Amino acid sequence: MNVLTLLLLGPLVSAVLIFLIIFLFSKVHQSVYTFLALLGPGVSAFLALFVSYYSYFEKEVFSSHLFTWLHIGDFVVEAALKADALSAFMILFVAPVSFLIHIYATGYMDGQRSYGRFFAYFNIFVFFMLLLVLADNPIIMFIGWEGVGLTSYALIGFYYEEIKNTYAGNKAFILNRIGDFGFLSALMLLFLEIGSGGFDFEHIFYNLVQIDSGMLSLIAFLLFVGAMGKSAQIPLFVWLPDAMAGPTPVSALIHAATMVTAGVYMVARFAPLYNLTPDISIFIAYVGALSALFAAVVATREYDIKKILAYSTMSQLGFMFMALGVGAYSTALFHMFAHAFFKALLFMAAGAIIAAFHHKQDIRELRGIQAPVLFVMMYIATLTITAIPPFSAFFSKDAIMSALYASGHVEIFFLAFVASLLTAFYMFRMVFVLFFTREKKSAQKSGASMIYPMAVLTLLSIFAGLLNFPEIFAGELNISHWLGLAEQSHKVPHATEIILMGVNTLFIAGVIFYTYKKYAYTDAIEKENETSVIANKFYVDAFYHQTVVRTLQAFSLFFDKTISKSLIDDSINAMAFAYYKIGKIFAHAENGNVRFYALYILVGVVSGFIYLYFLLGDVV
Amino acid sequence: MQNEIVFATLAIITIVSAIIMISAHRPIDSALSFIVTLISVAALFGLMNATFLFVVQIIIYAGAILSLILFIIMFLNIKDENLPDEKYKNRWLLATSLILTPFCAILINLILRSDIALEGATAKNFGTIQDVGLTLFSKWVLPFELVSILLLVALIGAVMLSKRGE
Amino acid sequence: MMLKAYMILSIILFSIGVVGLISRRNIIVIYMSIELMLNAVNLSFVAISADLGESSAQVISLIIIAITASEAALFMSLFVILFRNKASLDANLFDMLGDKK
Amino acid sequence: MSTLSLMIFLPIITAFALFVTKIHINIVKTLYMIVTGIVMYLAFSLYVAFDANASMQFIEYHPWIAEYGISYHIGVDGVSLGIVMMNAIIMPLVAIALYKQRDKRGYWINLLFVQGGIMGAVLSLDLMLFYLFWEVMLLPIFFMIGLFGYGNKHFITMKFNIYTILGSLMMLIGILYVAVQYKGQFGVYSFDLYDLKNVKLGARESFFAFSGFMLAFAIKIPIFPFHTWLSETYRSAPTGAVIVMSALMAKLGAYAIWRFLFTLFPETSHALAPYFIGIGLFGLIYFGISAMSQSHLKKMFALSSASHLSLVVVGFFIYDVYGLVGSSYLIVAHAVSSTALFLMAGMLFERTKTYHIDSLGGIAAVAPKFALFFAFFALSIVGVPLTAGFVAEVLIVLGAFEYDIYVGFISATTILLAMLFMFKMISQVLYGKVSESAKNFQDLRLHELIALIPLALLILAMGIFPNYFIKKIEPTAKSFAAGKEAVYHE
Repeated sequence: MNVLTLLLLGPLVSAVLIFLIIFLFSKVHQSVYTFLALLGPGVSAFLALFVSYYSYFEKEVFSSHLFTWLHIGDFVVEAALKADALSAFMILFVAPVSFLIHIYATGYMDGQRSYGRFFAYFNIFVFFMLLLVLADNPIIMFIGWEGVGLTSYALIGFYYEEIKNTYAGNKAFILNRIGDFGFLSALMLLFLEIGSGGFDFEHIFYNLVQIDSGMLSLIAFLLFVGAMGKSAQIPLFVWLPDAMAGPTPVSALIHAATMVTAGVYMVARFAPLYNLTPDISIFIAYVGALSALFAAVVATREYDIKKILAYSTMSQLGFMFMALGVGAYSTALFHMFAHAFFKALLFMAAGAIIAAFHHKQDIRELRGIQAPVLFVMMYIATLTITAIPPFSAFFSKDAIMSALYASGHVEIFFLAFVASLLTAFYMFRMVFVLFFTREKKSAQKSGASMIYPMAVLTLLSIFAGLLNFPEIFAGELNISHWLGLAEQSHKVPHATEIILMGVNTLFIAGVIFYTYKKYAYTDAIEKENETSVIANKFYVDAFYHQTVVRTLQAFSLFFDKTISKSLIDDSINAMAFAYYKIGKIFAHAENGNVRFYALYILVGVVSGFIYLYFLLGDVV
Repeated sequence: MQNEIVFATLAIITIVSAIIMISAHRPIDSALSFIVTLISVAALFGLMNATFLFVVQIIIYAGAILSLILFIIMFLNIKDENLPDEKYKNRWLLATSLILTPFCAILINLILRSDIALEGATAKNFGTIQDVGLTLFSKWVLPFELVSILLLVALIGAVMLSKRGE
Repeated sequence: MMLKAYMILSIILFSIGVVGLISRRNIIVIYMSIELMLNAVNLSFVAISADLGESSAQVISLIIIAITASEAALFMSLFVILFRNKASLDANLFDMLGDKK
Repeated sequence: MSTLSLMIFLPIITAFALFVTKIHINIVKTLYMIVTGIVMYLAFSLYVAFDANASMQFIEYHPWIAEYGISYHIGVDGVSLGIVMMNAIIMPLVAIALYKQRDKRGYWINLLFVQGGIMGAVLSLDLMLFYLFWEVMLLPIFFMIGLFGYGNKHFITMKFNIYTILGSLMMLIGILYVAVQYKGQFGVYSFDLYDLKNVKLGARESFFAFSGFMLAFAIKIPIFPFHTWLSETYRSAPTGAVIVMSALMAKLGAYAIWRFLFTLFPETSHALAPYFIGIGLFGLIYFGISAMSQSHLKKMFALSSASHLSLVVVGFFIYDVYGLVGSSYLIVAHAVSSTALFLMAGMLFERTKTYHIDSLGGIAAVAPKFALFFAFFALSIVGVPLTAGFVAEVLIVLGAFEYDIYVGFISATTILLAMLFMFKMISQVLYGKVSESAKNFQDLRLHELIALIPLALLILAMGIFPNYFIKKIEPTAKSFAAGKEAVYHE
């Protein structure tokens, strides 16, 4: 069996088996589920490493043709998989991180009622994610794309007894689908323009030049709308904070490491297209910058530990899009790579804290937690995300900053700079509030199945940067060479780069110091104003609710009650009623009285007479 | 000239009495004025030399049928409360007359415009019993016999109807 | 002969008969209106007959009168029955053809 | 007797036989199962024998009323094959699912009758024959709602029937008009579709005849603004009748547009296509938004069906291969999904005695299997990937984009609209706190599972391996599209 096929189907088979067991047997020992749940992703992770290894060292391209999905006229969609460098790079972290989070989840979900169901969904999610990454043509990619949205819906609403959670799931899927609307439209247009020449990625990129620039911009824009939805960028971001309603492993896997990065992957995948549309690319950069800044600002007044992390995810995704926008694709992907590890780690640590504290999530209630291992891991992850050398994100974020600087869009660079300072502020705010307190609370110990994956991720967060060591540190930018994307290289002199790094790091250190003064061992957090504009997230949710939701409801009522009921149905009924009334009038005339009948005859005869007279009057 | 004057008088009497007949409230008044109408129609027959019909009209109509009506009216002992309450009688009469006016007008107009008056010579024995009798028993024997059957049937029917009511 | 005059008179009488027939609710008057209409027709027949010097029309009139007589007999018995049943001469009471009852 | 005739007349004759004899209800049900089973077997053998490279096949022709050129002329092609299969598959499954609930002989007899009627209408290639079956399939619905319905059923069934019969009458006038014109031009009467398409009509005449037909189909589908009978009727109708109406009869209306209107009046259809695409798109959005404020489960599904059928109409009027194949596919996909959903709504009602979304909730906690299936079918209506609806929607949207880019964008909103209400409904019905009415909710019984699992598998199979199914439709669409070229370039 083909490697890729096996890699893809592993999680699916696991999921199907779990579903069957749930369906057929009422009581099964939890270990059966655990075994099945880990089997599929385990195989996938192993094969992913294998594939990446060969891709990286041997430049091997794996591919697998499953079957012809659709063949009508020119519209040929092959269900085919292909692991070129980009895909291999993606699965390099998607599959192993998924596997690690699965292990973590076996500890986190231990003993919960819907243990099996959870892992069934989880495995289906991994399947769709792999399909999205490995697909060789955009339609199959779209299937994976929608599939991850769907499973994330199921997982966000996993604790369905609380209906708010399912609404959060609905919100996520609806906003994702707005993005999908753009994505699908873009694909259709793309097909109509060049689809007859083959609709896999290779042929598409080969034929791109045939499209005129206006249409190309439209397609690029619509594709990016899809990415906005999936990667929670302005204006389609509101689902991501709410999506934290799901179990923490879900947040770690879906809303940090994999699904939300799909948008970045997609833009990178369509790099040849975006290279032809500089306007849209810059637009992407702006959206990314605004999203990064917005999320960072909102996170400074957030108290829910998971929501802080959610906003930080959005912010980091903004950084990636900035890089994509200026054409530094591999830099963005590198940041995504690093992000997958440290963000998963952050979520897992947060989840461990939450689990240890009876599922409280407010950092003010979680203050003073005593968990040295968690503290160390979280501290390292926080240092990573704030881009302190020598952790991995330092290299990736620095690469982004210098790319932005080099691209000449100073305003974007400035926004990114502010956002990165704010990142330091809110992340350390969280850490200081959680751990740096006078009174201490003891917590339950986290299980081994939770700690070990986190340990692995901690190591990866620290050392992942080595993979794309920049040139100034005598690195070789291995990822860039491996991926070989058509980049617009913005090179800055080494001196400038070093100055940038230094200034950046200094400012960040300053911010950390300020944060320490403000939050560590103080109760500043208790005094913060919860009614400010920032704490209310700039009223974006309320605005959407008022404009979109209310409008739709009003329209719905208007259509249903006014137009359908009053206007159309009532007029149809009125027609029937009018017949009834007219019938009544005639029935009244037919009163059984012969002399009335005579009257009608008379009227008829007289009218006939008059008519005939005037008709024939001249003749007679 | 003399004929014209007589005709005009009779015509006016006929019309007036007919109008009284249809507009009188009580049936007895109607019946009495109807007798006047019938007799003047009979007189008009006479004016046209249809002497036999003149006689028949007076005997059968004015004599037999009208007396039958009067007899019934008295027999039934009709009181005012038995009469229909014709509140809108006059309006009805007016409305129907209005409806009929064009009908009349058109017919009269057509007659005036037509050339039907042949003014042919009237035979000497026109309208006499002999004349009518000859025609009746030569050309019209079969209808005549049928009428007799009809009369018989009507007789039996009348008897049966009255009987069933009891 | 003044055929046209007779014809016009006949029309007027006929119309009066129709008016009576339709407007009145008293069945005896209705009956008499019908008789009036028949008389009007008779009048026109006789007038034409006199005008043409042809007596066939008079025979028809005769037959009409005979029919009227038989009709009168039936009508009278009908009056009796109806009056006995409803104690009224109102034609509106006899509306069994309608769908109201 | 050939397969097709057998599929038409076996149910009808059985229904008659059951109608005149008075036998025990269990025997009636068993006979129903046997007959629908045979029909299903025949349908599968037809599917296997169907030549994927040809368009119209299994043609059967017998003169019937030769004097007026009315003949018994039936045949099947790729598009009608889908509806035939649906009809054959759904009927026995409905019976399995409702096996315990319905103990009236009339219910089953009517269902058999309607199955034959629909088969006949789908397969007939003679306009008179078509009209006959079109009316035949209506009557059982009349009786089913009148006898076994809920609420204000007498008024509603009268309204529905008068409404649809009015439409049919217009169609009859159209049929007769075209036939008379044929007589005038060719000297003999004929009601055969392939004869009548040679009739040359002026633009005005053609328009009026077209309108007559279209009115009948528009009411049956229904497209805006002929939809107002829909929600009330679905609400009052018993489950079996709703399934027949939404899954089969409404589809038949859309199918008939393609089969008859496009064949008889190609120029007029083409000239009017923009208007109908507009109406269809408007209906798509209108019904989708209307459904959002519904609190009655069946009314919501009714409007959702209407929304999807508007999309089918758009697909047909787009007039190309993608639109046609997509619409045909959507007909089948939606038939399966809506059958399952209405069945489950019926089960829901049977258990909780309510259709009101507000008074439901928390079913997932007490009946996980029910919740799983319910959510799955609702999602398949929404058209998520790996379900059949997704394939169909992609194709229709593709066709729409090819037709016009704005039409494409509007039809792409279909992936948004359905989910807006479906997801809210799912949340309120399945999730949240366990409501009073759902406390003693019994999970799916075995016979219900037996009915639902094939439908679910079919949806998945059609979503994952669409090519296998579409191969059967494609030649028909191709030959049609070739005809379209001729029309375009005349």
